[in-house]
Amino acid sequence: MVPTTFYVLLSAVLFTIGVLGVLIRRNAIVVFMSVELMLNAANLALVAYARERLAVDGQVLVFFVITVAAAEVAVGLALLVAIFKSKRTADIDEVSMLRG
Amino acid sequence: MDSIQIPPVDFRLIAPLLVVTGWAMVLLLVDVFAIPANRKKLTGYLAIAGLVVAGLVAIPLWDVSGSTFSNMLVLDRYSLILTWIFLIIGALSITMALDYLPRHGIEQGEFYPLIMFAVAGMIVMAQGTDLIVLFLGVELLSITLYILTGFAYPRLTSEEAAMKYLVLGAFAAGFFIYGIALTYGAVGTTNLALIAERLADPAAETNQLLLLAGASLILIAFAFKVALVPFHMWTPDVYEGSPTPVAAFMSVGTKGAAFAGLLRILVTALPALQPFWLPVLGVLAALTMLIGNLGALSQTNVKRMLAYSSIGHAGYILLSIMVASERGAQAFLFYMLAYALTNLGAFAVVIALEQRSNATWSLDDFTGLYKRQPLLALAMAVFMFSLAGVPPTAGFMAKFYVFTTAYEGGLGWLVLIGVLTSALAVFFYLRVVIRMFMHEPQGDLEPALNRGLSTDIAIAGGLTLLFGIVPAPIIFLVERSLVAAGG
Amino acid sequence: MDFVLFFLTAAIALAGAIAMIVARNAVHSALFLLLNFGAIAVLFLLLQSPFLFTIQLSIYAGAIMVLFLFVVMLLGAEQVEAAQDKLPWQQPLALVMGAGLLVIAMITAVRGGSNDAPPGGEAAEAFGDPASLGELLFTKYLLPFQITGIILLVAVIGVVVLNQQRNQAQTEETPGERPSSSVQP
Amino acid sequence: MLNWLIWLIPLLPLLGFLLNVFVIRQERQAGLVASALVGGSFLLAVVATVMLGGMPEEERRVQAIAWEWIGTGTMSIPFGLLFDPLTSVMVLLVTGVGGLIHVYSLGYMHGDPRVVRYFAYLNLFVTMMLMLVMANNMLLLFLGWEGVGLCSFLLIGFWFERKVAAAAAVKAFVVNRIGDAAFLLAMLAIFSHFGTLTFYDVEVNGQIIPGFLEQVPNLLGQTFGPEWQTIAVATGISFLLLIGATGKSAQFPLFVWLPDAMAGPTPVSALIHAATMVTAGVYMMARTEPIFVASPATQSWVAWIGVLTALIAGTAALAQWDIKRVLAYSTVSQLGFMVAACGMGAYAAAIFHLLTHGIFKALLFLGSGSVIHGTHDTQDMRKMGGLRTAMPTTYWTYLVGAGALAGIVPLAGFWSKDEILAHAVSAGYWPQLIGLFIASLLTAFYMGRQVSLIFFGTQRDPHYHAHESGRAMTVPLVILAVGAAIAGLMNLPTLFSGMPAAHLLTDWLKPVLHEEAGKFNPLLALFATIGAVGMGYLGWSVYTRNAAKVKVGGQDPAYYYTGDIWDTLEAAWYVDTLYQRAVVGPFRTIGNFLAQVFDPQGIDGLVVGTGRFFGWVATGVRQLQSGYVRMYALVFTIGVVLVLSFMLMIAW
Repeated sequence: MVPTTFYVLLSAVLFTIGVLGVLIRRNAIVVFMSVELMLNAANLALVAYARERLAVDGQVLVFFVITVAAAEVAVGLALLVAIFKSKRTADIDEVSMLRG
Repeated sequence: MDSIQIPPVDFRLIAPLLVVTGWAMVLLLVDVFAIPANRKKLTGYLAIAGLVVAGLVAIPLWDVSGSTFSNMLVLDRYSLILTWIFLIIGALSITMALDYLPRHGIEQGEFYPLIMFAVAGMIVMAQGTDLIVLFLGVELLSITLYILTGFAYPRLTSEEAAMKYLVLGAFAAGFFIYGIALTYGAVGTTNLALIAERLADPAAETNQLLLLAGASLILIAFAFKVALVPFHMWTPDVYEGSPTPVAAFMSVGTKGAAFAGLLRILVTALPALQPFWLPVLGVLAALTMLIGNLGALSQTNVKRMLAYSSIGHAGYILLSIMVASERGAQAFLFYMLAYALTNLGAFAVVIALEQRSNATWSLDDFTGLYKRQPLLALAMAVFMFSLAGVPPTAGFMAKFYVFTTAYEGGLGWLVLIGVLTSALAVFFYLRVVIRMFMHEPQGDLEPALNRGLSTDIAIAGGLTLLFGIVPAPIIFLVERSLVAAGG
Repeated sequence: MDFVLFFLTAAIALAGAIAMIVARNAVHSALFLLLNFGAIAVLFLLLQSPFLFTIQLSIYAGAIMVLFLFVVMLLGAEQVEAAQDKLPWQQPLALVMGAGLLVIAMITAVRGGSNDAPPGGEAAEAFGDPASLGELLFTKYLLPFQITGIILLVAVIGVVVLNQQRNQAQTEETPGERPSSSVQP
Repeated sequence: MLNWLIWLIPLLPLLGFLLNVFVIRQERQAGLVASALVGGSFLLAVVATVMLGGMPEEERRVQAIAWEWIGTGTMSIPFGLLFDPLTSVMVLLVTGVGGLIHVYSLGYMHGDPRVVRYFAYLNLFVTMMLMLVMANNMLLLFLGWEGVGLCSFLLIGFWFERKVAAAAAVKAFVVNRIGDAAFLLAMLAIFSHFGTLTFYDVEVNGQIIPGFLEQVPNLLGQTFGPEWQTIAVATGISFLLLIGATGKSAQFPLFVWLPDAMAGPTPVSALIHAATMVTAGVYMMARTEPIFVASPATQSWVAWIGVLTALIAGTAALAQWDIKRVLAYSTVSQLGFMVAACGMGAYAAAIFHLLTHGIFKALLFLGSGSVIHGTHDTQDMRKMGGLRTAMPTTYWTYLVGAGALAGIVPLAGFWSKDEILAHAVSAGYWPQLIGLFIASLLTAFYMGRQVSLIFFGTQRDPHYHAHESGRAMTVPLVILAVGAAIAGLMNLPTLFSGMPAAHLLTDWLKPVLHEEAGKFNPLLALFATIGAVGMGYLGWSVYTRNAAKVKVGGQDPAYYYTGDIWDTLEAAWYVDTLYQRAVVGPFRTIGNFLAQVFDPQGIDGLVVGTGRFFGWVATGVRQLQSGYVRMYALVFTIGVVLVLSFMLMIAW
């Protein structure tokens, strides 16, 4: 069996990549994708720990995370479409009227 | 295979929550099928009625305490008082919205049930004793707020605010869930009481590093929600962009709920990690008080000023949270109530002055207000002084309460920063007062007061003064609240 | 065997993730993310979570990713980052911070985990079947389950609300607009 | 009886405030109602004082609790009033002088478009001042403390069309805020060390709330362990209180706001910035005297700050042209006398001087108001001269006030000042004595100068026709002049053995301050009299003889001899300038900054002003708030990395 650490390490790297994606990408859709990546990384860690402890709880948590992720994406994309209608761009740098 | 036995649920413990969510769902249907498009105000009134009913339902629960849903939810006086505060916040915000929405051409019946769902999320956070429940509470509140923030379409700033809030909120949620994962990995449970138990148990061999990392990420997620520096950046933009009643709701609601959850976590689950979180939160509190107040100083947009001010106040509230004791909880409750009333009142005045949809919320709108609307100006002055912490207002009492609590809790240096920054804070609150009292009115901007707003302002102003002069009953109330150490 | 499978899928997951944030074209990003999600699904299977494997594939890969692709195509937002970067120093700083975060996360993962193989045996055999998961969902986790339901309801309302308003807005002038140079015609 | 009677004292002006805000719209009504209610307060105060006097000496402390203000398990603060000898004299001063000033304002403010608001503010001020002196705990005192600051701010900026007034108002508020912050900290420290904020034991709902002042003497060597620790605690608390007092009572180095505060209406200067509010610091120190006494270190600081203030302000008063600024600096200087007296342990003498000063300084301010009024808003003394014939009542009353201030026998100021000096002699504070003596010589000189410049010679600016003020203004002047002449009677020293009615005030205050009356020092009195008369005459004669050299917009005759020193004095030793240079640093001067921030003109000035003042911090905050989500996420991540690094450090 592969030790839990390996999975967690992978999850840590994936999480960081997700964070980086949010930080450096300007395409709002890709930013959302990066957030999804972060959540998935967390899910991986949860499942790995669940396996280590032989407790199903971790897997149940993943179930909730996936649901929440779906809800967030739905609202986010709806918003994006709304903004796109008037701004004609999905560049997140373009929504920067509010400042100071 | 056996059929699944759903465990018994003590419905008394979730009665207010049940009323709010149930009512909201029914209201959604009623709104669609029974209420004509030009009478959407009715939906608002029904929503307020629902919140009131929930508040009444909660009264007999004063002497009830217990936990249900496999110890994922408790009812104690701490959560009960918070529930009331949240219901008040919800009801006052809806009152503000009643005329605001049609005036700005953004009236839709869904607004009111959404506020109720947000209140439900807040109550969940006050009652939750499991990380996953707290997470879902945060998400329920947040997702609702993303929608409400973007409610003022076609105002692009509203959409922009929603977008920013959503991106950063989802980002923070990622950290939150990763923190939960690490905590789960460290102790094998997400139940707050069990976490503390495992921590205290030498045989359990909890992984300290993992737990610390998990705790850090969870703290950060909450720091984002309550807008602690440097996780505060979304606040001014989102407040400015969102419809003003929503900003009002957010400024007090999110803070109250997130702090409620944070305090529960610190008291119930993580007292053993105090050597770690105390310095972290200490630095955050200091930064928050400084940056919040400094940021407010250079604002000419009242809405943004109030946003920065709310950041500063998060710092003061954090002082009471850091004490993480019964006293701290009491100070927090009192501060929360005082702050909620004051801030909602201030926002209500802002709404009264915001009659055009292209309002800039400029300080200029307040010029000579005393001459035009003496009562409104006086009320605003009360709110400003309460926010600044000048006696005899609720804000002063609350600050005094928090500062003494923190001082006794050994947070002397933070109290020093708190006192000095609140001295600084007078600057920008005073600026509004100067505009109102020390200038002659210019232009023809007449405040649009209506019954709902007047009621709001009268209630908020009256109570702000009353709690400053006679705070004893409220203190009596919060003194009897205890944060249950798990269920 | 386990190890080979793990490293293979891990490599695919990593490659997918990196390619996703590097790809200039949003459609490519989405596809790479899909790859990553698939790999993670396989990892779930390796971790004895067949149920989550299914969910991961059906919800994430099936629904969410399709939604992403749909929106990308609808908006024609494949490439939006052609313009000059307005915050030229933001990316390098972000990379530095990312590196810092990576180091910390890896240290935490390595020092915080055990390098022993997780427990096996009879208990492990029975672990993770969908039935026990389902039972937990309806007993211990009944409350979160309900809240999730409400969250989904709210999300649905949200999408509808945001959509509805858009339709109204087309007939309306936009009086409340701040003058902004960045609005494109 | 006394229990509810004393509640009426602050409630009457409060009623006036409410009436003026909500009901009254008409000028005359507003003034009459406001004056009548404060007058009513005064009568009640007299009754209450007489009743207090009727009690046995050791029982002269009435505490009336309205409700338990803050009641928690660990903290109980009643909303209660205290009426004891110290409070009684303060209340008499506040309502008495305050009432006269209300009446005076009827005439002075006649025709002002916002006069209703003026009287509302004035009433509110009296209410707050009464709360301050009647509070039976620190928190309530703080309420009054902030309240008077607020009213002072509103009243200084009353004529907000004048930019100077708005800026001065803000300056006063801000400088006071520094003191207030210290006061708040002192309060927290008191609470955490004594567990209470009430001054004296008081019974609320059958429970005794302990008072901290009564605990202080018992503390030495007990509660906190070693004695040095007790002293350290007392020093810490008293020092914070001292900072609070320097703000409110305009002591060095926080006195800079008071001269600017003269931009307010003159009756306000008389009431708030001479007779009452500025004495709050002295009152507070007298009230918390046990804490100060417990810390020798703070005591000597107090004394030196007082002396230094008396000297700096006394010299600055020499070189002012504005009639009110002379009086303002003189007020600062006299407050320095009081503070110095506190520092030397002569609290009763300080209160004595506070009372007499309240009367004669109010008289002088009202007199100067009368002059300003009679000369059509002239404030520059170079434009005056020869007014004694045109304004005889003003002249004579002013002369009495000036004599009292200068310390001419037998006017009030002589006795109270002498009491302080005598104490310095008997307690052996020689260096302080010398400083104060010099300051009192300066006082006589600049008063002589002022009287000469205003009333003697010939009118230098022909653009106005001077006339005497109306009855509403002259009657209060006469009453106050009588007061200034005879107020010394209340605390005459024992001039000859067996003299009746000696040191009444000290005896009256004994239950609170536990002080014995100082001994009369004939030699000192002689010196002081000679000095005062001599310097007063000198000041008068120099400027009367050189009256021809005083020109509108010109230099002072003395300038030719002193040159740069004169400039230094005129700028009050550049303390204000120093602040502007040092505090504001290279960016901008405080004055400009405030003028900009509160610039009625524009938002831009506001942003620029604050941006410069807090320099890179505020600007940095704004710039970081660039509007780009990426940026926000980056800042977020930086926070995450920092927190996690700290976490690793802990866990390692």
